[in-house]
Amino acid sequence: MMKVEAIIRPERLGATKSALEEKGIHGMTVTEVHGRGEQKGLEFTHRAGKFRVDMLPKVKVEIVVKDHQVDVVVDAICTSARTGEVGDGKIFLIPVEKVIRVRTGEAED
Amino acid sequence: MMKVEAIIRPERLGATKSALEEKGIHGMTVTEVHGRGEQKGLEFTHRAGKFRVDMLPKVKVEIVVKDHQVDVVVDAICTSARTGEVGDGKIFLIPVEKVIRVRTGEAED
Amino acid sequence: MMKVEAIIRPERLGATKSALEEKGIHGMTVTEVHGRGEQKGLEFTHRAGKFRVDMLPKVKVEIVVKDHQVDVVVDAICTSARTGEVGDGKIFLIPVEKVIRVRTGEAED
Amino acid sequence: MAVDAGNTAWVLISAALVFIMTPAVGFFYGGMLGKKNVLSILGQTIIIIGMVTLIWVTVGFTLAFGGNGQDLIGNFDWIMLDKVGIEPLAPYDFTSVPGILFMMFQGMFAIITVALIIGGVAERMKLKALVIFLFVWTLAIYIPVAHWVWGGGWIAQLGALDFAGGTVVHITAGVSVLAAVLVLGKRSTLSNGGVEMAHNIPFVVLGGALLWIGWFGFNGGSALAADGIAANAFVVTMVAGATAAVVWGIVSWLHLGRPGVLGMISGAIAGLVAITPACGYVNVTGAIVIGLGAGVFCYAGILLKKRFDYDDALDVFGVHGVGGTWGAIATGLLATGTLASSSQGLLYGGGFDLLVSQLIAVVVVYAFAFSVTFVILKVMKMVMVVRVTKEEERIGADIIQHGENAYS
Amino acid sequence: MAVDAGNTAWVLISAALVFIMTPAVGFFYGGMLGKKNVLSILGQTIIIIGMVTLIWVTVGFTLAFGGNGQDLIGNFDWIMLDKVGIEPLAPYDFTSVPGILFMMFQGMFAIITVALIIGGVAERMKLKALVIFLFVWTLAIYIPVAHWVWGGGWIAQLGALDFAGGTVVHITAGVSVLAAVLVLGKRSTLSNGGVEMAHNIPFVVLGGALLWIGWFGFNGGSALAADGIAANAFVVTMVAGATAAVVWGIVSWLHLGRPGVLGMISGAIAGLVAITPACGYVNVTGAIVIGLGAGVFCYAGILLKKRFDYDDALDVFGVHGVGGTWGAIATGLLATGTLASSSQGLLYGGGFDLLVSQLIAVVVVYAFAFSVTFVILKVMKMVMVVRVTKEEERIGADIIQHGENAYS
Amino acid sequence: MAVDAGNTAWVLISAALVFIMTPAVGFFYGGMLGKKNVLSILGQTIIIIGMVTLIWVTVGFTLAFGGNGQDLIGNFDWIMLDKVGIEPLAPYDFTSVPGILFMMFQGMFAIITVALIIGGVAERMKLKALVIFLFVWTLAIYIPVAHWVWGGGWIAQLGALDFAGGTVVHITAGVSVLAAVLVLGKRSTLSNGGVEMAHNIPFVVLGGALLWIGWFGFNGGSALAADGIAANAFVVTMVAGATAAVVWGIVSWLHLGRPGVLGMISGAIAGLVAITPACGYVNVTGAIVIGLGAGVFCYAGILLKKRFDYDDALDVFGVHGVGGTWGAIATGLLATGTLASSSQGLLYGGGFDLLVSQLIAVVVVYAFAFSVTFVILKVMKMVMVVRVTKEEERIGADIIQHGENAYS
Ligand SMILES: Nc1ncnc2c1ncn2[C@@H]1O[C@H](COP(=O)(O)OP(=O)(O)O)[C@@H](O)[C@H]1O
Ligand SMILES: Nc1ncnc2c1ncn2[C@@H]1O[C@H](COP(=O)(O)OP(=O)(O)O)[C@@H](O)[C@H]1O
Ligand SMILES: Nc1ncnc2c1ncn2[C@@H]1O[C@H](COP(=O)(O)OP(=O)(O)O)[C@@H](O)[C@H]1O
Repeated sequence: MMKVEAIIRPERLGATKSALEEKGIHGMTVTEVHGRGEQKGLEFTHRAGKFRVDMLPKVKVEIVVKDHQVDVVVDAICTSARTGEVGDGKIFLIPVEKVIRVRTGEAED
Repeated sequence: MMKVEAIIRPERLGATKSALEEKGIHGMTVTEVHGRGEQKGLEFTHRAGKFRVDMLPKVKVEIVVKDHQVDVVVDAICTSARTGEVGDGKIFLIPVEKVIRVRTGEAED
Repeated sequence: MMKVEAIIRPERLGATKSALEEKGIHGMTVTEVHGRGEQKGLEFTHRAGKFRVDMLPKVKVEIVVKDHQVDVVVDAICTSARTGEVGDGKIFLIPVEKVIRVRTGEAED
Repeated sequence: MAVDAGNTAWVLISAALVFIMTPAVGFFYGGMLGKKNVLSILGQTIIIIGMVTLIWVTVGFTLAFGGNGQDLIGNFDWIMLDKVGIEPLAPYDFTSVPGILFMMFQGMFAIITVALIIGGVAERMKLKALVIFLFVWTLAIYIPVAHWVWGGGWIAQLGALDFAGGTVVHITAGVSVLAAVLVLGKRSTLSNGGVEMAHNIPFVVLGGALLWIGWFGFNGGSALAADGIAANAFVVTMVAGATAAVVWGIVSWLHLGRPGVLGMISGAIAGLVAITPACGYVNVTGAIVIGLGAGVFCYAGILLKKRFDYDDALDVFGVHGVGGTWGAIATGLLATGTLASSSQGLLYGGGFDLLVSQLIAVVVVYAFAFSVTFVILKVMKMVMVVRVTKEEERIGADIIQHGENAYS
Repeated sequence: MAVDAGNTAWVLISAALVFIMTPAVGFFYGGMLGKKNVLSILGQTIIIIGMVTLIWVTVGFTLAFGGNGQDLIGNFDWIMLDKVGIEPLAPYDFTSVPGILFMMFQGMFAIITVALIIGGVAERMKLKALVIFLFVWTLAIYIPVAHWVWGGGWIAQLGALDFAGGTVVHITAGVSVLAAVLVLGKRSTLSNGGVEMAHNIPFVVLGGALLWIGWFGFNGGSALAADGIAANAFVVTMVAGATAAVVWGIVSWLHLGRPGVLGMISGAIAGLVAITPACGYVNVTGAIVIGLGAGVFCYAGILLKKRFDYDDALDVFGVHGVGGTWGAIATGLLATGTLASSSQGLLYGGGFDLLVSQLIAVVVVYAFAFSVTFVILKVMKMVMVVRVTKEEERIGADIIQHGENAYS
Repeated sequence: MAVDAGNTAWVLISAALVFIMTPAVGFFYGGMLGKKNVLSILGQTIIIIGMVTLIWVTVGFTLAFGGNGQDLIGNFDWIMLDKVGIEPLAPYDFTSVPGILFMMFQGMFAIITVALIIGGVAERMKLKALVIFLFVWTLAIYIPVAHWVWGGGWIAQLGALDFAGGTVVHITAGVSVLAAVLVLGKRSTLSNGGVEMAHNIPFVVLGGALLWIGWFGFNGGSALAADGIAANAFVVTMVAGATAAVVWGIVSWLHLGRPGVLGMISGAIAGLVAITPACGYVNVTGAIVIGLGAGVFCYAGILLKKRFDYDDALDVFGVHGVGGTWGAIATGLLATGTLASSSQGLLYGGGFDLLVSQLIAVVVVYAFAFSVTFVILKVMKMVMVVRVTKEEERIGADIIQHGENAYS
């Protein structure tokens, strides 16, 4: 199994969920995170001036799938989460040794 | 070492912590997440109607342990976090190459 | 590639970011978490008494880097996030199979 | 009449209480939205306070309250508050409060009415377009209708009753939102079937609680004196709000199996809306009936939205439009004739006279508010960009329009 | 006496200030709970506002304030507010405010008293059971005690003093919570040794601040006139709250090494509770003494809970029970005899008379509130399910009872 | 003069409104800080309410308002409120409100003034040092200046006007912050270039809204009667706040491309500050001018901080110092001579007399507040530890000083 860990823009989460659903991928875990990368932050207004925030709100989507589904998932995310501007995010593929379902205790490798 | 990454119901966190403690497992990191899986969401009330939320609050518990402790941890979580209803969650086992303690800089594989 | 996953004190995040920047490491993802380990919690005041909270606020910093950069990153974090008191945190090294950039779809192993 | 300290004290504090209703609406609405749009609502309430105050002290007050007796609109006698001073102001000097205070008390009503609208059109208009729309709306709709009802215009002459603004405030706002959302269209996030949970229900309750206390000034202060009429208005306000909150809870318990907190506080607001036109004329029994009707009708009013598939984001029509209408009609049914007016409602032996006047006022204001709002926005759409882009909608108004995040 | 505008203005605004105390309690309590139970508290405050208002205007007011001179309970002369109108209402017409306003001002006290209880029994009762309990409690405990003290009942005849409700409001609520938690038992989450941090201390401070401003109407308005007695009540209220906040901070600094913010705002509330019965009778020196005692005794009152191991979730007994008791006794010590009553306290030369009357009133109300609450809940437990399940407790009342999340 | 119910009602409620401004400042400031320092601000407001109340009723009131006619400081005639009772208090008995209420209304001003300071020195002082500093500050700066202006001291004799506290409240607080941050130095987190986002802008707006409603009592209540002057003060307060909010929005739109919500609410506060000294003397036209100036000058005042690189955390000097100064000067320009004083401003035909008096008052109070604050803190630094450590600064005052987390 593989964990597909995608850091994307919060406003693209809805589209990404839909795109995955179309591919039959339903299970996922979402975390609110802050990140920075190539994107050099965003300007915010203060009472009388601007300031730059370098850590921007992102959303981490974690999807654990069988190895053969990885490409489908990655493609779906890339297409749906993309805006083409810097800051679209990254996907990390992390090997998972085993998955256990808490309700039943059954395991899958 | 192995990272045991469990996504469980928030209301089972207390019981899970106790169960792990009984097995002598103390260190852990907890994150508030939202997830979906088999569980088809939950109905919430609105002013005048209901709506379904498909991403439900879950808690992610991460415990990094030596390989031989993994089974104990998984068992403890499965038993303590289980309600038997859909939505109990998943455990992912992820290999960890090395663990470093920030305070001392010492490493453990 | 390797994911360096560091759990550190929130108040050391600023210093850690600076230290990494000095080493040319810019990309990272940060999550607010709660954790416990050797540190036996902290005492808080209530209206008329104290209570102990065993899960303390920590910050998880995730940095995915090429394998040869891992040591630099680990060193930078250890030095900058250290206070020498219990509770400084842990760093976990987790293998990453592939990294994909959402904006372009290009992958790196 | 000379200035009376007791009455002035009450109108002073009532004006302050009505003031707080506008930020309160900001919390009531803002809490119901997602957390990326809450600041935009709060910011709009501040802008409205500023803009409408300036309109009011320059030309608004004189156009609404000047020329008492003229059918359609006031005059410029009091432009820039000329002659409006610290003495009671004829022909409103029955109030025994300083003219400038009478002016400001009425101005607070203009502000809150405009603020009600932003909940309906939320999450889709460009800030600049919204400000222009509300500016024109104040002049073209609020001020004329205020004149008709309170400035001695044709509705006042007709004998229709509206103690504290069922028609002037709630119907104008509610119906205009209906017209506006038809012109503007739905939010794109909504069209995708996205449902957004209220991001902070405690803020909704906070806003609702502040609205409720503000309403005591709104309705009680409309007596313009600290007398028995003010006391009666205060009490029936309390009773109608309380009744409607309970009724809403029961209705949703029956309908959904559970009473939501968001629902019950909305029910309270519905009851407060409905009692507004009636509070100078009905007794506590009347207030219970009005609260009961408000709970049922406004609940149904919100369901209308799904049925007819328009996007009145925070149900300004469902709560204020429907509630204001019910209150205006109920006044024609339940006015006792022994309080602030001798006109009696149908159920109190007054026959159909009052009821018919009430209905005429309601129908004409519906038609007026709807059509003028429709035209304003249609014209605006032709000459400027009125809506934000889909991408901006997704990112949220707080970042896009204000460059701020509510929480960090 | 004819209606006086100045006094009416003050009682109108005081009634509004007491109104806001109920949502304020919601924030004060709700912020102290975890975030999965905050809405349930806020929702309960709305339900209580609705339910108690309806009880009050139908039978409550007449049972509490009717039949002045009857020992134990009022009569039905003013049922459905019959004869309660916009003129002052004999025999309460010394107040020179409209009868209907006097009725509502007193009704606000009933509401807030009932709302105090929910903090003690929080996080364990089924909503339906809670509503039934509070309904019966209002009729069986609040209304009789209000009659005894303010409606010309036996405590009034005895000569015991309770200006704004130390006995009627705070002791009844505090003692009833003690009885209730004994019958209900502890929260299961608590029995597991779980400690829950306050989820939003700023909300606690917000609630506390709104309570404080509301208390000016509660105590000051109880003069039922805008006169020197009202002014004195206002000032001693401020001073007692201020003193107790500081004292609490110092006590916890000595005890814990740090003054908590939760503690200091609770200290302020303790001081406000304690001054309530006394505020029409004591001067500023008395207020400082009362504040000092409140800070110390209520701090100790909270520690009692650990000692005796009952689960009064938000310390309603520790703060309101203990504070109200101290205030009632302190009135017997510190009444100057020169303000709203000529009875002097022990330390002002009045001998033991007043003190003994105060003690009798306190003891009887303790016994009455405790035993009646105990019986009500014991009976309820026999005929219906009163508590939520452990699983529901863990999931939290917001989802279980209301189907809502406070934040998203 | 005998006690008048109408005037007393208004001053009672005004005192309550000024009271709420102190917790309101807590939310206004606390929301602007990071979430690890919000409780410390809220806690400090509670401590200040407690401490200043106790100072005021013991020695503060008599030192500020006693000895009317003495140039520099009052006397001890009313120590422990001796002779201050429920009758009007000579020589302030023109107010027809109970002496004890006059005392408390003035006391509320002392509290809020001290509370303003904490926003400037936020996030760096040890709590114990802060409390000592504010204690001394109240006695050494607030009380003398209040005497000079309102207690019949030399500024009053000079003929300078300060209706509700531009000099006494806003200039003393703003200038003292300037001196304090020079002595204390910058926050270490700031020196590292760290910018902290406001953690809860809705709280800032909530605080701002409560400040605004409080200001109606602050300015309107300063008439000490419910009369035309109070009404005028109320109205110009509204207009100046509204104007400055809009102007700030426009300025930041021009400057930054977007109007921030934090900015607009700050603009409102700036306008309210600036109208404070003037509100008894100027008309609505004057208020618009003052609001306009406030929006521009205070915006610039905040920019000063960057230019001169001092760390006035929440711009107490930029908003209160600059706004108060502008208001004091504007009074010398715009006083009509037809309201609470017959002195006319330069633009209303009064020549330079008033303007010069205003300038003298401003300059002397600047020098006094700055130098005394400077000395107090310099001395404190020599005898005790005044600042927290860098590590404590990073962890945040909530945990370090109070052992609490605001949210969980
Ligand atoms: N090396 C990295 N390690 C961990 N997270 C990263 C890394 N690089 C980027 N990210 C995450 O991805 C997000 C988007 O990255 P960014 O470089 O801004 O986008 P893009 O790749 O489109 O230029 C960042 O905000 C951060 O959360
Ligand atoms: N494939 C997956 N990838 C990542 N997280 C998942 C996946 N499947 C389930 N989860 C997480 O586990 C939680 C519980 O899963 P669910 O399928 O509802 O429970 P159950 O396994 O008891 O039926 C989900 O809310 C989600 O957070
Ligand atoms: N075995 C573990 N698995 C997961 N997280 C851990 C583990 N041990 C420690 N942590 C995380 O690291 C944080 C710091 O650990 P702690 O043991 O208190 O520090 P130190 O190593 O300096 O003594 C904890 O709060 C927790 O979040």
